Amino acid sequence: MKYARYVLDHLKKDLRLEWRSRDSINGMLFFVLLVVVVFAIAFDPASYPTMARQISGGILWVGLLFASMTALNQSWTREQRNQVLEAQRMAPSPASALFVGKALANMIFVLLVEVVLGPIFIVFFNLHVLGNAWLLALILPLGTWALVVNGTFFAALGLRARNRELLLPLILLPLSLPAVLMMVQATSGVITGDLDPIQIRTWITQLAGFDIIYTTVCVLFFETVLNAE
Amino acid sequence: MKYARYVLDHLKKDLRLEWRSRDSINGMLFFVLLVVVVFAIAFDPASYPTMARQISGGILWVGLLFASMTALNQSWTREQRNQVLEAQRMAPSPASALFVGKALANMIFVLLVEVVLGPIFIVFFNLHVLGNAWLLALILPLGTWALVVNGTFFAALGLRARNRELLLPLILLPLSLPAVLMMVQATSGVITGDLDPIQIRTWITQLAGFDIIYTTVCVLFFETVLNAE
Amino acid sequence: MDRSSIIRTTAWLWLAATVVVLVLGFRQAIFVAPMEATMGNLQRIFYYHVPHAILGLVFPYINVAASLAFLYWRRRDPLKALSADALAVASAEVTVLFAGICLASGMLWGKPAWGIWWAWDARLTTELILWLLYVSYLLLRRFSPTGQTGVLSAVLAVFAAIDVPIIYMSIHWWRTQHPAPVFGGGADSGVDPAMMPAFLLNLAGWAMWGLLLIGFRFALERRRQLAEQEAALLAIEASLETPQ
Amino acid sequence: MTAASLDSASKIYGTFAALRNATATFPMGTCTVILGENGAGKSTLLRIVAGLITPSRGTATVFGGAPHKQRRRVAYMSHAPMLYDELTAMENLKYFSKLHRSEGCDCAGSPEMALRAVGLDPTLTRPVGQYSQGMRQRASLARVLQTDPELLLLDEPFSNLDVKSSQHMVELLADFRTWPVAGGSARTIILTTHQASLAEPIADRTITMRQGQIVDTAVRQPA
Amino acid sequence: MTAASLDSASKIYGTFAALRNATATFPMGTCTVILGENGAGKSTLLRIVAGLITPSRGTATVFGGAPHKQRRRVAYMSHAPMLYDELTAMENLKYFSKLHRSEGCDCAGSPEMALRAVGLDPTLTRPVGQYSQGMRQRASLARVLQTDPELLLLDEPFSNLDVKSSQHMVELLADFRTWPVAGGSARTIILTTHQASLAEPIADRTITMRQGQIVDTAVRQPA
Ligand code: HEM
Ligand SMILES: Nc1ncnc2c1ncn2[C@@H]1O[C@H](COP(=O)(O)OP(=O)(O)OP(=O)(O)O)[C@@H](O)[C@H]1O
Ligand SMILES: Nc1ncnc2c1ncn2[C@@H]1O[C@H](COP(=O)(O)OP(=O)(O)OP(=O)(O)O)[C@@H](O)[C@H]1O
Ligand SMILES: [Mg+2]
Ligand SMILES: [Mg+2]
Repeated sequence: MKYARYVLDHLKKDLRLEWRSRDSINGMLFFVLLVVVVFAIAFDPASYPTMARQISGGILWVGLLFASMTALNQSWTREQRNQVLEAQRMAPSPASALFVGKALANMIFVLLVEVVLGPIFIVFFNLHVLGNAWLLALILPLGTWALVVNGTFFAALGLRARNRELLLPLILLPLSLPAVLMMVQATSGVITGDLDPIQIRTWITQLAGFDIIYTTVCVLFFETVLNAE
Repeated sequence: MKYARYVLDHLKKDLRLEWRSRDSINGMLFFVLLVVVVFAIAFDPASYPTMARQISGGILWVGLLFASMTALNQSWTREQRNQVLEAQRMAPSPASALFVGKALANMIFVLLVEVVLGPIFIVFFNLHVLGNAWLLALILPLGTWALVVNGTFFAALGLRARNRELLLPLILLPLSLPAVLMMVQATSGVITGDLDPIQIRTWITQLAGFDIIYTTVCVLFFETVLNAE
Repeated sequence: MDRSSIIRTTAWLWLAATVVVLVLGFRQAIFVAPMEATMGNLQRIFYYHVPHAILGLVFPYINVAASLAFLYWRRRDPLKALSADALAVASAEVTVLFAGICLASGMLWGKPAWGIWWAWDARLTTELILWLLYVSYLLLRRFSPTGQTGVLSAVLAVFAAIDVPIIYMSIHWWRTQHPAPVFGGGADSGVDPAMMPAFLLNLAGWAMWGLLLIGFRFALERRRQLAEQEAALLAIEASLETPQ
Repeated sequence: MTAASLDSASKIYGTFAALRNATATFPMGTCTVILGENGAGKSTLLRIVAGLITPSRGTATVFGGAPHKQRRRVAYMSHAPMLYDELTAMENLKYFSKLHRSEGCDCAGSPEMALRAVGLDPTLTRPVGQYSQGMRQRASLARVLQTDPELLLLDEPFSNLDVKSSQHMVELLADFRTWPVAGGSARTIILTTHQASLAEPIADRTITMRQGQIVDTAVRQPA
Repeated sequence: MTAASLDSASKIYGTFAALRNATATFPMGTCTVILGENGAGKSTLLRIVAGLITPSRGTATVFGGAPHKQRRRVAYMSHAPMLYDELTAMENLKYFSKLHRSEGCDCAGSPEMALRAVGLDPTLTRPVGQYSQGMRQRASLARVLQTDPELLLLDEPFSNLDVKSSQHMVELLADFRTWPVAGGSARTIILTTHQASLAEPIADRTITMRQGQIVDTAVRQPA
């Protein structure tokens, strides 16, 4: 119970910081839009509509991956400026509450981005979802959490490294590859309507499993990472 | 002549800094590699070889674009740490020499990455270049310079901004979209062998024009940006 | 009459004229102009879509002219530079607005005409990139540190203005789904003369509207700048009274 | 009773020993000033006591336990302000006081009081990022004071402060030592500084360091 | 002859006046110490003279021209070390001296000499990032001294320095003023500090600032 209150404090603080600057989320929205445009120009979905459908799942997730990586890096930079992080380390509240609060805040941001992005994406890539579109409402949050929880963790891990910004993708990408595979397969499956529901179910279950396992591990090890020297 | 010596000084300094830490280049390499892998997983090039050929140009450039953006941001961070940048501003040497030196250093890094990446890319996507492969030796440097020169400039422009890391892509991407279009079209044209040589020539000429125009403008305006305020 | 009331009267007169022209244009476009052969009434979006497209390409040049003026006056005459900066913001915002309306009306048109909202063809891509460029301009203005906003955004404006023709050139050879240029195109180009009055009226009306918006936004920005200066002056003067 | 003690603690960075074989005790209720040249290892020592770094060799003990187990009773203030630039001083302090909230009481002093004590206006709406160096230093002090610590670690609290503010800060610290403590124990302060004269009024003991070693420990006789 | 002068210069950040209507002249060959509380606007004044920021109102003149046109003759040292963390002190200094190289001569003093003068070992292979605060401060001073400036601007050169080092630095500055100048003019120093007593030996004039204003200018009679 007290733990939840700590988490809430951290979450509120993060949301407030974000609200103060606000433009970081605007920037992220615009960034994702740009990524979609870049991909569209690079891959030319208009001339190959079936191909567009096949690769759109991949493009969506790769775009979100890049966008959220930038945001994740940012979110810890704030803590590091002025060595606030040391104040956090000196605080008696459980370290993992800080982590959970921040992961939740990040999750909220990325979900917001997705809500705005979805329609644009569908329009730009001229997609008709052939499968059961509702499933996407399950796949997107699960996939996002998979990215966000690991991303928040490893952004913290890389905090004191010299090339922080570059380090995060380097650790996060290989680690998330299985999750990316699941998300992309499930999403493409829904969009193309090619996969049968059972297979999609399998992907989703696996994704949920991935989320649970990694969330547990992250929470368990966060204190160690925070106090690593 | 003296200008060239200043440029050389700056270039040497940047190369030495990079050599000391070396992480920017390693990071970039690994990052691009990962992007290739993620795309390979997301798009499954083995099962659709023609599609792989069609989209490989796009993937290559998208990967390089994102990798170099991270590295470009970094390259000015070094100057800003400890306020070295103010020492640079106080120096009597021409400001644009600093810019040219850094752009050249970045160019060298990205080219190095491309040299290593090229073969890997070909293997992963199982590509046979159907057109005149030698043209790539022209397209790659031209395209890279287009990214690097604007990137270096706008990374400097965003230096003192609040959301530095986010700002660079936001400005650079829209501005470079035409160049990205040219690079991708030319590269895909060579790889698929679909475009006739005259068209490819046109793209290349345009790319060169883009490079020349923007290099000039960057050099002209760099001092203004450095001493903005 | 003092200067501000002259300006105010002019603005009201201008607004009235704009409304008149737009209403006339609306009548022409919807009720008078002949129905198009293949698309039917749908084609009437044309009278709104094309003027916005054309104007969206004109305003960026106001923006770059103002930005260059700003850079020139920055050290020589800071007060003039501030006005130039205000004009630059105003025109950039109106550019975003007009390009946005062009995009939106085009998409509304495209859905029934082509069956899809969006296609990656040269015209559409061009317009989208234009819009993106000026959105990024506005974002830069918000992100940049106080005191440097003017300079940084002016430099970006120059880059963006150079980019606009490049986009047009580079995408010219791309596959296209969008109607070929009607004006000044090939031999069989040109619209039915009966459509001309509707088109010209709308073009004029929206141009006047756009200029009015720019003027209004300019005045607003000037007012903000003046208020800021005022506050700063107050800050200085307040301190001068404190005993030394 | 000792508040903190080091037992032949060393800290080695790569091949460089920032702290060598330091043995020291900080009795409860005393105020110790650590002096020394630049690079003598003062900050390193302080950070070890704070539990932010662990000694490479030897041990550190705070209130009889490992330093990082005593977070509730220890506060540390470093060169940097350790506050969020985007929030106001008040918001910063409130946030950190929440992190310190314990079982029963809402305790941990009120942020307003702490801000007033250091001479900042609690209603200031400017974010900390726009404060001047000295104002930040004060806000930072308020942050550590409000948690009502029994052991207070200050790393160069007077650098960047003008003389008047420094003296004010010293008075504040002297006052702080008289605040009553729940457990009946006394408050301990360890601070580093280059301006020994400033800290004089409250210093009970001075430790002098040179090149990572403690070369001198002097106890001031009560006057 | 005046080395630098401010003519009712103000600097406004948003709606906050960091410097208000400051008028001052810094005659050639003098050493001026700027005193004042935290946030008084000392650093702001110095940065205006350095040409790093332009006054919002009023003008600044250095050697009869705009401040940012005089880069070759002016050197500025701020709180921060202004050196590359990854390079050694020697490499840093060499690089900056190259940026100052002028037409004929290779001039601009030798980096070795400058490092020796501030008491650092030129052969040290540790990168600057691993120096302690005080060592960095010295390396930073060496950086500005080696360019042989006619106008030297120092922002709190003694903060973070232990007393001995500070005194050494003052001596060094006194010595620096006696170095011969090519043009026959004399060397000018402007520095800010909170430790007025330290700077006493070389101060010809003191300027006191409060809340962005110059409230007092005192000229010391040659003893
Ligand atoms: C999002 C979709 C669209 C965008 C961004 C767009 C953009 C533009 C632009 C920029 C122009 C001005 C070109 C110039 O003056 O050179 C234009 C003109 C025009 N558009 Fe669109 N358009 C879109 C959709 C459509 C659709 C769906 C149609 C009709 C089927 C259409 C028909 C026209 C016509 C007839 C012109 C006049 C051509 C000319 O006079 O040059 N547009 N559009
Ligand atoms: N992370 C680190 N890596 C390598 N060396 C370090 C590190 N931190 C400190 N040092 C070295 O340890 C020594 C002691 O550093 P410390 O910061 O404790 O000195 P200090 O007494 O606080 O000096 P100052 O008065 O300048 O703050 C210095 O020589 C410094 O170079
Ligand atoms: N970039 C900025 N934006 C807003 N306010 C600023 C900025 N830089 C300085 N200030 C404000 O200007 C005032 C003067 O700052 P300045 O750094 O000149 O003070 P100072 O005299 O050097 O103080 P200190 O002794 O603490 O270094 C301060 O109140 C500070 O908050
Ligand atoms: Mg220290
Ligand atoms: Mg200062």
